Amino acid sequence: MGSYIARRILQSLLILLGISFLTFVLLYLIPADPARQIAGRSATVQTVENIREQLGLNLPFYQQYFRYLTGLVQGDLGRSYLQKTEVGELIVSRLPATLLLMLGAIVSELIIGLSMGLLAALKRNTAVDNGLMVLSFVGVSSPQFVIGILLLYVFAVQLGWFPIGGYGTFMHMVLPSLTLGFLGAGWYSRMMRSSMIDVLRQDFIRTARAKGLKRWQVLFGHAMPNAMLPIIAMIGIDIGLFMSGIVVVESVFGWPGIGQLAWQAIQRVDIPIIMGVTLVSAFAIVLGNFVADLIAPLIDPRIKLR
Amino acid sequence: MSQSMSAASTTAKTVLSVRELKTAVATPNGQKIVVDGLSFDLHEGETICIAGESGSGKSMTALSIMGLLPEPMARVAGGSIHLGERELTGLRESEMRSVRGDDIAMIFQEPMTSLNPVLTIGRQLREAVLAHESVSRREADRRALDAMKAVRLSEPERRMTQYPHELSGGMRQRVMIAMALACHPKVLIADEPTTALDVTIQAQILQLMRDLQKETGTAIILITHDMGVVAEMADRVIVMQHGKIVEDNDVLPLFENPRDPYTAELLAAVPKLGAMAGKDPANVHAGDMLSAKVLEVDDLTVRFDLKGGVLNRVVSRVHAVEGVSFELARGETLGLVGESGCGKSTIGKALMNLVPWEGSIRVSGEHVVKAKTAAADRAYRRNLQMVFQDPYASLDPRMTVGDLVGEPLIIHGLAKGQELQDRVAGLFHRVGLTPDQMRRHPHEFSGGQRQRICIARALALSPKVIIADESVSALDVSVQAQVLDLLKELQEEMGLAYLFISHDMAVVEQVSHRVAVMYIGQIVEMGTRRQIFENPQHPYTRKLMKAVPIPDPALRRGVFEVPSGEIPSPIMPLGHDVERVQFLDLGDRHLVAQS
Amino acid sequence: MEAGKGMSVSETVVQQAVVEPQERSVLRRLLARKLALFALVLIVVIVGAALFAPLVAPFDPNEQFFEGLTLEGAPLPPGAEFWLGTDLLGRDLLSRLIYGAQTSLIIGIVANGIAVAVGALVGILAGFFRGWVETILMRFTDLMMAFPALLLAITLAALFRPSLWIVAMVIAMVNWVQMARVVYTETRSLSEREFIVAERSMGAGTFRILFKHILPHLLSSIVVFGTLGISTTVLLEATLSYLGIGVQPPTPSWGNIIYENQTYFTSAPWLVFIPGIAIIALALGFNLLGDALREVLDPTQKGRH
Amino acid sequence: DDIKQGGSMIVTYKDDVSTLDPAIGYDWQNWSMIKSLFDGLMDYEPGTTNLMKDLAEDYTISDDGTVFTFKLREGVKFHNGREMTAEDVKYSLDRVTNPKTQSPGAGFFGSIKGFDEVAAGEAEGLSGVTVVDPYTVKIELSRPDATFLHVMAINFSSIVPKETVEEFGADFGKHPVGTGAFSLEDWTLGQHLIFKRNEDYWRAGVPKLDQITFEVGQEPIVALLRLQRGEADIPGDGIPPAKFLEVTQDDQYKDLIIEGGQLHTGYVTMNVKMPPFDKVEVRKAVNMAINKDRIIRIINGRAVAANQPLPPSMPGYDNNYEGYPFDPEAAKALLAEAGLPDGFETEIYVYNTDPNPRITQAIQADLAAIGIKAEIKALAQANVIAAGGEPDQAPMIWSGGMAWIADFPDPSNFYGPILGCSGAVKGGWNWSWYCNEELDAMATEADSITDPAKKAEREEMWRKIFISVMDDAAWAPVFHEQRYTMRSERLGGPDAIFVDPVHIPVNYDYVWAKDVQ
Ligand SMILES: Nc1ncnc2c1ncn2[C@@H]1O[C@H](COP(=O)(O)OP(=O)(O)OP(=O)(O)O)[C@@H](O)[C@H]1O
Ligand SMILES: Nc1ncnc2c1ncn2[C@@H]1O[C@H](COP(=O)(O)OP(=O)(O)OP(=O)(O)O)[C@@H](O)[C@H]1O
Ligand SMILES: [Mg+2]
Ligand SMILES: [Mg+2]
Repeated sequence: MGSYIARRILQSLLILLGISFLTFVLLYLIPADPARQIAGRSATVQTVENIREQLGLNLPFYQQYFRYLTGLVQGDLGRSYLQKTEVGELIVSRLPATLLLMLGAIVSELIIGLSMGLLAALKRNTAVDNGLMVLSFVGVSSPQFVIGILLLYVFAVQLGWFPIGGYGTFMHMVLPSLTLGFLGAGWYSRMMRSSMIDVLRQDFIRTARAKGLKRWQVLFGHAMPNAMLPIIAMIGIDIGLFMSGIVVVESVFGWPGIGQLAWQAIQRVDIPIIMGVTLVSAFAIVLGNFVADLIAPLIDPRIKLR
Repeated sequence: MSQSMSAASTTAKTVLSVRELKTAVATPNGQKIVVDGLSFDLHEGETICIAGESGSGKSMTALSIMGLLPEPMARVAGGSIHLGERELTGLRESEMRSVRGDDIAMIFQEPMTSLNPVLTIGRQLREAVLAHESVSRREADRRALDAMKAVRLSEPERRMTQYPHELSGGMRQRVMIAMALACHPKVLIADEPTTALDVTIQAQILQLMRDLQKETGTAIILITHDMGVVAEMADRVIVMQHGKIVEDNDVLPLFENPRDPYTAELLAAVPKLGAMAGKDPANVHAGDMLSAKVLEVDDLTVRFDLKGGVLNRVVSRVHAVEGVSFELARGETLGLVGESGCGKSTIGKALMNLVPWEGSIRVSGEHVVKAKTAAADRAYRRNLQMVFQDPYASLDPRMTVGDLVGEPLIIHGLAKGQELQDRVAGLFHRVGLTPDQMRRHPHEFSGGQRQRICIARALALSPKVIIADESVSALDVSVQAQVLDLLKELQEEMGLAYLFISHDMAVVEQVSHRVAVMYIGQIVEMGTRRQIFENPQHPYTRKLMKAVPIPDPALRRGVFEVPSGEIPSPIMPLGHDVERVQFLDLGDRHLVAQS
Repeated sequence: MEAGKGMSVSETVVQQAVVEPQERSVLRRLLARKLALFALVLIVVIVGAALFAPLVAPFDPNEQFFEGLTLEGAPLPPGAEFWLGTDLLGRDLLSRLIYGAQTSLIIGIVANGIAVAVGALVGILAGFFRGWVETILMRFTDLMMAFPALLLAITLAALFRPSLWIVAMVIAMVNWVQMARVVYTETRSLSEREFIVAERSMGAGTFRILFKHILPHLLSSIVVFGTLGISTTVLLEATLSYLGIGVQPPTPSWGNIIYENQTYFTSAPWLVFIPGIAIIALALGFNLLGDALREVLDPTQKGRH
Repeated sequence: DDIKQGGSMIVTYKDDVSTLDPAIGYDWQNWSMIKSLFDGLMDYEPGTTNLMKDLAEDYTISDDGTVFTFKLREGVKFHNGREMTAEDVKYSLDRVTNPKTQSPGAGFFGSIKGFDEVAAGEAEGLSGVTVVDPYTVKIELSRPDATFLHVMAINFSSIVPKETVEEFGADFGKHPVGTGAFSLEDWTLGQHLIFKRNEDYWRAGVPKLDQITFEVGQEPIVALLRLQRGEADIPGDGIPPAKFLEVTQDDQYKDLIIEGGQLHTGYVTMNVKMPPFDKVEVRKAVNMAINKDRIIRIINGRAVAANQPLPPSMPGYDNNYEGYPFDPEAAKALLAEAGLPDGFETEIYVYNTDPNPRITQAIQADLAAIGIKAEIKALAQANVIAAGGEPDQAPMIWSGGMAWIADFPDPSNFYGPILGCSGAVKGGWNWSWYCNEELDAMATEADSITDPAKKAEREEMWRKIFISVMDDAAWAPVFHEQRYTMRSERLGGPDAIFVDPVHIPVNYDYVWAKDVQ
């Protein structure tokens, strides 16, 4: 167990290193000159040169990367070119909002997806099942910004049940979480359905019934924990999927998370921020998978971490 | 059918009465009756065995009684099931629930999958108690523990906190029995409770069931296709075929004098341990010029590395095969027996060069080098072919069987075009299939036919040796007999040598010229069939032999000499070595490991 | 001669009799499913519209009609002249949707096709060969998995200046990962299967095992994943367009139609929701079809007996 | 009615506020905020482009226009309580020109003596700026500069307290301390900023509000919806195009919508170094091909057609100049004359946020009508700017979203970087790469006219310069955008301050709340 964790951490670090390198290369190649961006439109050539030198942009690529890594090891993500703020500080200030949104999304997609899937599995091959599965397909197939805009329009603008965008209270969280969770709910309901159908076919369910257990005991005591297994692994992967959706959802709902930060940074080619956000999201993805792997044995004692 | 009642059952009262039971399943081609007009009575303290070949409706009968038929495909279509005074068919699910576990309990075939893998043993047992009795949790735990003790599990307290996968198959089946008995049911239905287990474990479980029945007086319906088990356990026997009862009789008369031809056929097909006693197996090719050794294995060793640690380095090894040596002559069958995990399959795989091995293997006198090139690799495979345990699993389900059988010829570049077709057709003929079946897919064949296809494929290259790894274990007794006959026929005709791997002592006795007994990676006894079966010397061989149920109720053993304990593990930490056995020749090449 | 002829005829008859019911049954079983039929109709309509766009579309998709805008410059709602209304430049929305189907389908088929091919190749090689091939390929896959896909897409799009083909490549680059994962795990378990072991024991070469025995078994996963991927990629293009880095104007794609008009969802809702419905319909069509295909192609559904 | 002191308002923005350091802040969000937190020596009268004295109580200019002597107001206190002195003025100017500060505005101070040494890192301070006494600063220029007083009014010349700057170092922008009407109370990154009234503000009766909250990260459309529901007071990014017709046509909002001009021109640059735009006929043809009226209609009439670089309210604008007419036929003829009767293929770069790609598509259609097939490259702002700064990358650029809005109301500000030779360098902002030495000389000459009496003469020179630019058709000017904004009913104040041409977008100091008890 201990050595497993150590090995995984080592692997994760290597992955993060790889990602930092890839991102750095990509950003290095991007046709936009940060020094000029900082210097502004009235700057003289001299000023631009000065800035280039101060930021080390005149160094060869590998030296720049090394500089970045050295900072990174010391926990320094650098300073935003245009926002003039420590990237770490910027990310930290926005991370809670994003995490909150993710949490909301995971909760909403699990609640919606699992209950839909369960119902569909129990009502297999009926109209209810078909209806639910079509609905889940709509979830999987809908562009997030269309859903976001639709929810915003109907529930916030027209009905006024929720605030129009913003951040702060529980009510602010509902619509963005639902938007982000909608896609996942589609996936989960389908996974839950097939996994549940699979589990309900297993011998041990028959055993449980043969014991004379009540229907709900069989369902929630025996079937559910087993059906959840593939889903736990999925939650880990989800974090990666959210990262994409978050840029869109945050901008639709004015949610102050790192998605917006990333988007603004990309628009202005604010390299330190892009680097930072990429690393943080990669870290979140790696961590998410890691945690999912660690949780799995708690739910399924057969899984051994080696 | 006449009801001939045993002395015990005439006096005892009837606990379960089934009349004209009809069970139907929905298939794509419409409704199919799988249990057809079944009637029988079960008395207190009685054991009824339901026997019959696969698919005859045994399990469906049990599930009908339990009300656990797979919905919505199957349903009870007629008849009645009385539990005491109570009619069970047509009961609502909630009422049926109170019957299950409480009045009738059931044990299923697969101990591996019948327990919920994510819940502790204790919880699953406790649930069984709590489902029917309103006792405190602590009381339920106590009762669960009692049941665990009753089935004689070692360290019952600790077992309660363990998960199913931490227990061996035999232990799991004991847990299943404990669970079934926890509520003292009137009727216990056991659907093939030992098929998945090793012989020694099977013996333990059967003995346990007998003991428990003696203590509690529970009536038992035991479903099995193993006539040995029937002979060992039954008071009365019901033989089923195509959903119908073909014979219902007390066990002794049934075995002695089967009235129905099907029963007779079934009994005849059953390989009986000891049936060959006194007969010397004849190797038709023993005198051949080429009777020289076709396969010589010397000091074969196979170890698997297990990795771990931060850097994922090798931390321990599975010593699957340790210094095994044997040889095989033309036209000879060497039976290889031993319990699950002892390394039988691994030997087969090493011979086929599918796992890394050490030692020396010679085929027709030629050394098999651990071939580096694909061509060299192919060359020696021509003399050595393998037939696997599960014929369905070893055939690519997406290819036609004709293509499958022809494949070795293509791979080795031996035939193509019309010649290929002809040769495949010939092979089909040889194994008793018709060439027009060549275009069908594996799933369109029965188990026996599939195994014939596998044999045809193995024959395609005209090998000298065929390794048959549990090749008949997945088949029904009658089908099994056919396939064994085919193998024998081919051997006599073509002088094939077989390495016949099986855990079934009776089958091995039937087919082998010589026998090797394996125990955790090493051969502990080897000799001719008669030497091994009539004069077993090694304690492990004897233990194996004793555990085999004899399909003759007249020879029923009062008490099994129950072997106890678990088989040691072949996994060793790095640096540790397995102690090699030393052989003692008792004469005439009867080798026995010294202990 | 005569007899020989007769033989071959009867042989072909036999062959047909054996082969046909199977092939027909896949299609028939597909058509027997109401949802699959519905999906096929959706796809046929969309693909048809895309293929015959010049014939089907009432107008040139890029023509900015003078009468397509009110005097204040507001777009026209659906009406007699412009059936689905006009966009903010006075172009006919229906015609743009029809031409946009071409773009969206090219993305869905080319980008997704490449992603599927690359993913399948990586997965199959890593799953079969193990050792260092596996290590390199799968660690790289892990890396790509942890790379926030959208960020990668955005960066690449910025790097290469968006155009239809670049967008397609970018999408392919971020989308092969899941495919690789799925194929990898499946290949791994397949190569442990007894029939593959049997093939190896017969001396079958790597190439033969990979392409004759493993690939056919992966086909149903690949098909299903491929069809699911169509919707994913169309959505990704839409998202890239939403972020302004998708297919370049004035080439219409369903994604960029929504993107151009997204803020007008209160004043001109048809400009957002009609293309949105189109995307959902396309994705839904392919998803339903893929799902049905999975069930139809799955051999376990046919049963052993 | 009587204006009461107190109350608060909420202003929304889409993008984050990057920094409030006056030496660095140079974007839409922080420009007006910095103006309320800091003061400079000079300023403009609220709602106008008329210069007025701010922290300078008075100033004198030497006859040759090279020495400016400012007399400072006494008793002005920084938010930290310390009194502002002449030392602070010198420190602030030294700091903004020091390359280490990385100020994008450093170039504005190029006429101060010693600037070159400082820029090259050879000197620590500007030799031209001297502290005469605690309330007097003397600034010597190396050449006469007519725009110098404007320079003293832009944000970059704001006076900062040395001790606070040194305390926070690079983070001064997060902890700004100035002498302005408001001080920063709270800043939650990515969410909001709160400004609080400066009790000690030297100008009597200013500001009116007790507090301003700036909420960031809000889509303009969402911001307007919130304003309509009374949850916000000013949409900092203006009325989004999507809602424009809806609110302007609604009587309910008639009084709340304010229109104002701004010093803005939207134009298409044509890279004169890239064929075929090296031919003046081609550039003229482009000018004549664009249907400006239709483009204005597309943006709901929120602009007036442009025919020259300068916006109408800028001194030097030529009211009599007719520009190139919309005449596709004549345009085609010009192309034929240039040897391109069948047109040609080219690219037009554009910033990828609405409405710019739309406008570009309209231009694209117009160009197509005369045979020019222009492919649109819609990119992130930074990428477009980078492409424009290369001599051979972007044949055409639509300037929208990045377009020139004057830093101060003087024609010179519309020339140097974007049309002069100094801007036509790698990384420069002269995306036409148009370089006319003659005009450059003329510009220099015009800027050295500091005598207020010769103002008309100077304007005339500028007029000539810009018309000459049009004769060479280096740009195709398209429109001058009008600004429309909206305020909530609660807010009061002269309309002009809500569309203040200098305090862009709003002059917060003079807004008041009607609902104060
Ligand atoms: N779920 C099902 N759907 C359709 N047919 C079924 C189903 N389960 C069993 N059958 C059919 O019912 C018949 C009886 O099956 P059953 O399981 O009772 O046989 P069995 O005697 O227990 O055989 P085995 O020894 O293999 O366990 C078989 O023909 C089988 O194919
Ligand atoms: N690839 C492998 N890696 C690690 N251990 C293995 C591997 N293959 C087999 N083993 C182990 O080697 C031992 C021998 O296995 P083998 O399959 O030869 O047993 P067997 O006698 O054929 O048993 P069964 O009767 O159950 O088929 C077992 O303990 C098994 O767990
Ligand atoms: Mg059965
Ligand atoms: Mg085996």
